[in-house]
Amino acid sequence: MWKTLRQIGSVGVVTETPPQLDEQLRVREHLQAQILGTLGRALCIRHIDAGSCNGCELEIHALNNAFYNLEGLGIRFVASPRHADLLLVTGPVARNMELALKRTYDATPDPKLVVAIGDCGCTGGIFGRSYASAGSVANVIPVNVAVPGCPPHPKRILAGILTAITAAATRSSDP
Amino acid sequence: MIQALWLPGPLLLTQLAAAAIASLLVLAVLGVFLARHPLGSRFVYGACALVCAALAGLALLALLDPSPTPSQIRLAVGLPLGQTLLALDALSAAFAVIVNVTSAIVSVGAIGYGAHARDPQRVVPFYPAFIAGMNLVLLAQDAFSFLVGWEFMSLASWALVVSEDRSEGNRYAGLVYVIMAAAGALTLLFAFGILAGTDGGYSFAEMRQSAAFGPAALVLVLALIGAGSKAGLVPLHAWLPLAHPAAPSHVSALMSGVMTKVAVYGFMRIVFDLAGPPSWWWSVPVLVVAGVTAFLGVLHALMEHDLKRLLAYHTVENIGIIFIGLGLALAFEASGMGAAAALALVAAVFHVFNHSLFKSLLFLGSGAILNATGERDMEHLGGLIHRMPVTAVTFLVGCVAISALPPFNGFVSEWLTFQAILLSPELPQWIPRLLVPAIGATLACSAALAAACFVKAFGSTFLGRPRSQVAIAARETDLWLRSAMVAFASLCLLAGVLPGWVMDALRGVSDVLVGARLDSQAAQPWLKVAPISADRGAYGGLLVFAMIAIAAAATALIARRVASHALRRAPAWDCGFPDPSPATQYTSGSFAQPIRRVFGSLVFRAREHVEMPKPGAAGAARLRVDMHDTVWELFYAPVIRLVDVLAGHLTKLQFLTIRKYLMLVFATLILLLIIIGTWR
Amino acid sequence: MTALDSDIAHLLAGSMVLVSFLLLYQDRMFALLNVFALHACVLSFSVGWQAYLQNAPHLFITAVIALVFKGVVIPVTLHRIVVRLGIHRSIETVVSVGPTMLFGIALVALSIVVMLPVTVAAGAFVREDLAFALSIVLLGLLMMVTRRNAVSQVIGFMSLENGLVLAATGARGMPLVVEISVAFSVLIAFIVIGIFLFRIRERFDTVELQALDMSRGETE
Amino acid sequence: MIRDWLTQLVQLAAVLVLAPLLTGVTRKVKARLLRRRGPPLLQPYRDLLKLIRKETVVAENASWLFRSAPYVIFATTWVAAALIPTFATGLTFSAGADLIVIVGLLGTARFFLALAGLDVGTSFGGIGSSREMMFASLAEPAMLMVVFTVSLFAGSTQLSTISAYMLGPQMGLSISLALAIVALIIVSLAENARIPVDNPATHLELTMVHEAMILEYSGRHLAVIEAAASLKLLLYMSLIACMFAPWGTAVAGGGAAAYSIGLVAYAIKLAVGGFLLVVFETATAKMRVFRVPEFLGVALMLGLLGAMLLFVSRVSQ
Repeated sequence: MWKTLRQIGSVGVVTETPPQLDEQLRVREHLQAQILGTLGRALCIRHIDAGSCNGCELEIHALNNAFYNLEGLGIRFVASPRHADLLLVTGPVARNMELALKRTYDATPDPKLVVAIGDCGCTGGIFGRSYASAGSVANVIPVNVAVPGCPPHPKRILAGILTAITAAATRSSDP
Repeated sequence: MIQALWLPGPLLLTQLAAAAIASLLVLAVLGVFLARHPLGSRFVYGACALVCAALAGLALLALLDPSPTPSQIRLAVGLPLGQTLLALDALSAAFAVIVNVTSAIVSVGAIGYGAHARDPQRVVPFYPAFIAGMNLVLLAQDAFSFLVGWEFMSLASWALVVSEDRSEGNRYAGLVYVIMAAAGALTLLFAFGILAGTDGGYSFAEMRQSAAFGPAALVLVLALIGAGSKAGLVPLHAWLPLAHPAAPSHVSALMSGVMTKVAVYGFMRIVFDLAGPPSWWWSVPVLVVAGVTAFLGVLHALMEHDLKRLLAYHTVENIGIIFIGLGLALAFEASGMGAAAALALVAAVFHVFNHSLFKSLLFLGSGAILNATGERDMEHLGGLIHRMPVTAVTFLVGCVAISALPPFNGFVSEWLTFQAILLSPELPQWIPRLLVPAIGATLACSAALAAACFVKAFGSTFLGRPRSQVAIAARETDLWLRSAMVAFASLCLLAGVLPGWVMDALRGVSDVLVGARLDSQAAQPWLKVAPISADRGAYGGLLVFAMIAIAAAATALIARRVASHALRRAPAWDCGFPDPSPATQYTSGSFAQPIRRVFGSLVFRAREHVEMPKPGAAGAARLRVDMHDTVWELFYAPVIRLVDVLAGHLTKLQFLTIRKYLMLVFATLILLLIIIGTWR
Repeated sequence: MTALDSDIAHLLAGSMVLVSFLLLYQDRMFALLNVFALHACVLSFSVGWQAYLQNAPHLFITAVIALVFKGVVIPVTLHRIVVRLGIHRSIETVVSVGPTMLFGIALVALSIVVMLPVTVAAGAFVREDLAFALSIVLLGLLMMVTRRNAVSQVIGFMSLENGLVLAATGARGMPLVVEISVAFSVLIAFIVIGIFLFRIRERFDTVELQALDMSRGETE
Repeated sequence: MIRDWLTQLVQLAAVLVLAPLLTGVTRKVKARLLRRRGPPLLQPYRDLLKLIRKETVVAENASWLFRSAPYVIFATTWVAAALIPTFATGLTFSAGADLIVIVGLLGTARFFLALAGLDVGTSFGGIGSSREMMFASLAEPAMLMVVFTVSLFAGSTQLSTISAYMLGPQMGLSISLALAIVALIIVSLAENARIPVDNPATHLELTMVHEAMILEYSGRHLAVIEAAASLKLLLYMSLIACMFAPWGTAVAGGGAAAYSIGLVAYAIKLAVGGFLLVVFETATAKMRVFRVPEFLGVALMLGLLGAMLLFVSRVSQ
């Protein structure tokens, strides 16, 4: 017990600075700035695996560790879509998951956002549309931000989330 | 204010009460003829309600007026050379109020419910007789009329239990009930025999003066067995969960809510009033039996999925709580702590009143469900809150009250019992002093389990999605039953919010039985109750209820003004699974599974067996839970086997030749002569 | 009440016990009836003697009833029944006669042990009389228990009843002696008629060999 | 008299304000122990404000009980919290209610929460309610046994009398008090769904107990329930502080200085309590569901033993 406590004392806080926003990731903008403001300061995310190969999940899981420190920004993962404001959807939407994804989107109270993660989420990736896959997440539910990459770096995912919760007005300020 | 009214003298009260009992008996006889068409049974139930209400009023007047010596009336009927004495002293008046208030409201409910019973002729005549029997027991001031009333009550309720004798279960329940009732009455007979002493004075007054024939402790044991079997103390409770559900619901409301209270009255009358000053160790068996009863009763209730059997087993638990109060009173009285004994006694009688209210409410509720769905098994109910709103609200009030939760009356009597338990360090002897905290722990545990039991009961019947077609097709019950349930619910709230008044009314009882009384609660500010002293512990029922109401209203108001009003109906969230069948939700069996695994594996030797189909076979896997009813196996099964074996041998006696019979006669004669000869 | 009177009374009562033993001893039907007639006569003499001693006229009526009714009428009727119904003449016993007699003696001892301390207050004669009466009753019962055929059981019962009448006459203050004996007589009459009408012979299990042989198919 | 009413109202407001702050502190310290920067201290307030502004989604077959339960739960917890003297004793309300009433009020809150869990008819609500009631069937008696021990010690169940007694001279260090403290800590861990019993931040429905019952709630209902949960944590903290560490609480009728000292002392106690709770949480792992009854059984036995031992010591006095 004492060894860990000493280690906690010596190592100190290792959280890195959060990444900058990235407007390219934004796909759709449907909430005003004021609502995004309140959501932004206390965001609850519900992660949905719509058929991903778990590559993106590993990266998302990394967001919770001490370095990327999602919770430090006031953002936390929740168990039920009822409690959530942002749906983090990974993977191409498999036919079996299509209905489940729609029902989860329905179950989330407004105002809500959707962030698609990974190449599969953005474009359907290597699977595309087929008898087994409905392609990208946008084909099933409206997506606000799409973060490409297979799998995207945790910083990119964090940037996507932060972009989703900040209003588009600041686009002119940074390149 | 009361003095201003013309007050009927105590003698007139008793006469009116006796007249009321007589009118009930007349009603019973009338019932035989009127029961043919529904209007007749409605009339009988209505008349019952009126007579019971009158009796309740009389008893209340007798309870409140401070006349020390109750006036007796003598009837010529009775033992040869003896008379029947009837009177309304403080103890009988208190219990008469409890019995008749509940009977009146249940009868009002029965007007609607009883009308469309399958064959009313079997129920309507015995219903008034049952109430008359109970009132006779309360009014009796001598052993003969007490036992006549007792037996009359048992037989009338037996007739009601077997009124629906199509199902095998009911007949078996009737058989077990009759045997237990007869055994109980027999032990009471012996108890009165001992109390009557050598000069055979059978009136209570004589019994109080004369020295008991045998050891007074024997009277306690006999009363514990006799009254305990009727009330439902653990080893003798087996008939209660069989008989009470078998009767029609409004009758099982009376049996559970009222008849068990008459049994408690019998115990209190014999042990506290007639058996003279208790010695200290009397409280040990009472407390131990009561603790075991409370714990075992609620555990059995948790394992049930038949609503009425659940309620019946729960009556056993509440009787345990009442007897814990009585045990404490005995312990305190034996060591001369009058105020503590009065507190424990008032706690017990208060719980008697509370239990008669919410148990009758819950049984009427189960009757309403039975009428609406024809189903008693909670595994086939569910979602009735949408279809039976009034029943749901009143049933919820009953569940909260019975789980002893603050704003309602169940909590007050539990709080008083705990206050009594907290006085136990002053007990001089070692054993009760260490026994009382253990009993306190059992009481706390059974209260918590009761809350779990009634979350299960309410949850699986009223909440969730309907699990069967009958549950979908359910409709609200008729107006009479609803009004009765609303009356009970409001009484529960009233007794919970204004406990001071009830405690003041019961001071007479503790005066009669333990010779000490609590100081009046009217003086306390905010209508709160502080039995011993304000800084020792106080409970403001009205205060707590007002605070909760104001807080809830304030939160709702703020939420309405500040929060967004957007509200959307959407399918329930179950991981996006498309439209699951109602079978996926928790049933009463699965709700009790954690508690069964924690407590049941010890108490009922509960084992769960999962039978998986052989690989490749398409059969369904099955979960089978087998439990052993330990009390039945340890206590009843051996007795039944013994009786069976003896009966086997004795039947041979039926088929002897005359000569062999003569041989038996001759042998006994010789035996007796030898005894006489050698006994000098 | 001179010594001689009490001796006679004592003698009569004692002889009744002796006759009861004789009853146990008989193994032929007609002999049994005759001994019973003798038993009844001794009873009537004893009652008559008591009537004389206590100069109580009603006892004479009892003596006459005993003599006429039980001494003559019943034995003759039974005799005719036995002939008419062809009831087999030999008396089957459950226990052979030897042990029955021993047991009878034990019963007499028992009744003496019981009666004497109980009747300490009464006069010497009454105590003996009651002791004898009790032993007659017990012997009567013993006879009923150890006999298989109906008629002998009836005889046993009637001897028992004689013992009771003896007790009634012996205990001086006993009221209604007459009524008792009349009642008993009526009872006996009914039993006798019962035997006659219902021929309950087959009710009593019989070890009469001849019946067993038939069932085994070896008819003689 | 006016002073008592004032303290009571300040108490009511303070309890409501401090509760989310306490949760914020625990999250911050927990993050710091995991070597990362925790969310800002006012994060719980932001969560509540966001939830209030969000839309409320209610299941189709949810009844009026589902929608009214959050307010009942919040009201009973708030009243219970208001009854416990935090910075000053002698509150007007607490004259009308004692420790057993507080346990009863928490029982009512739990009763309605369990019913709300069952109302919608999904298996998650069922699993949450049945486990919650199983834990309660051991936690509540353990809590009552602690109440027994303490009230037998102080001779009364009124909290103000108990804390006055604890401050008084006759307060000796007794073994049964130590047992009572340990039992009370175990019970408060179970009741507030902290780590050894249930993980407040879990996402796996099968391991949830408290979270599973409120899975269906959203918007303002969820805000009220989250506030009630943090209130409950504050309630247990102030209960432990009031009973076992009553130093610094202003006695009824004291001057403004006494009240301010009381407030400061209370704040310190909350901070220390929060810190210790989080250190304990980080050090232990969550128990299997059916290990928890043994854990709570220990609390019950400790409470009972405490009461029994008290008699031994009481006799020797």
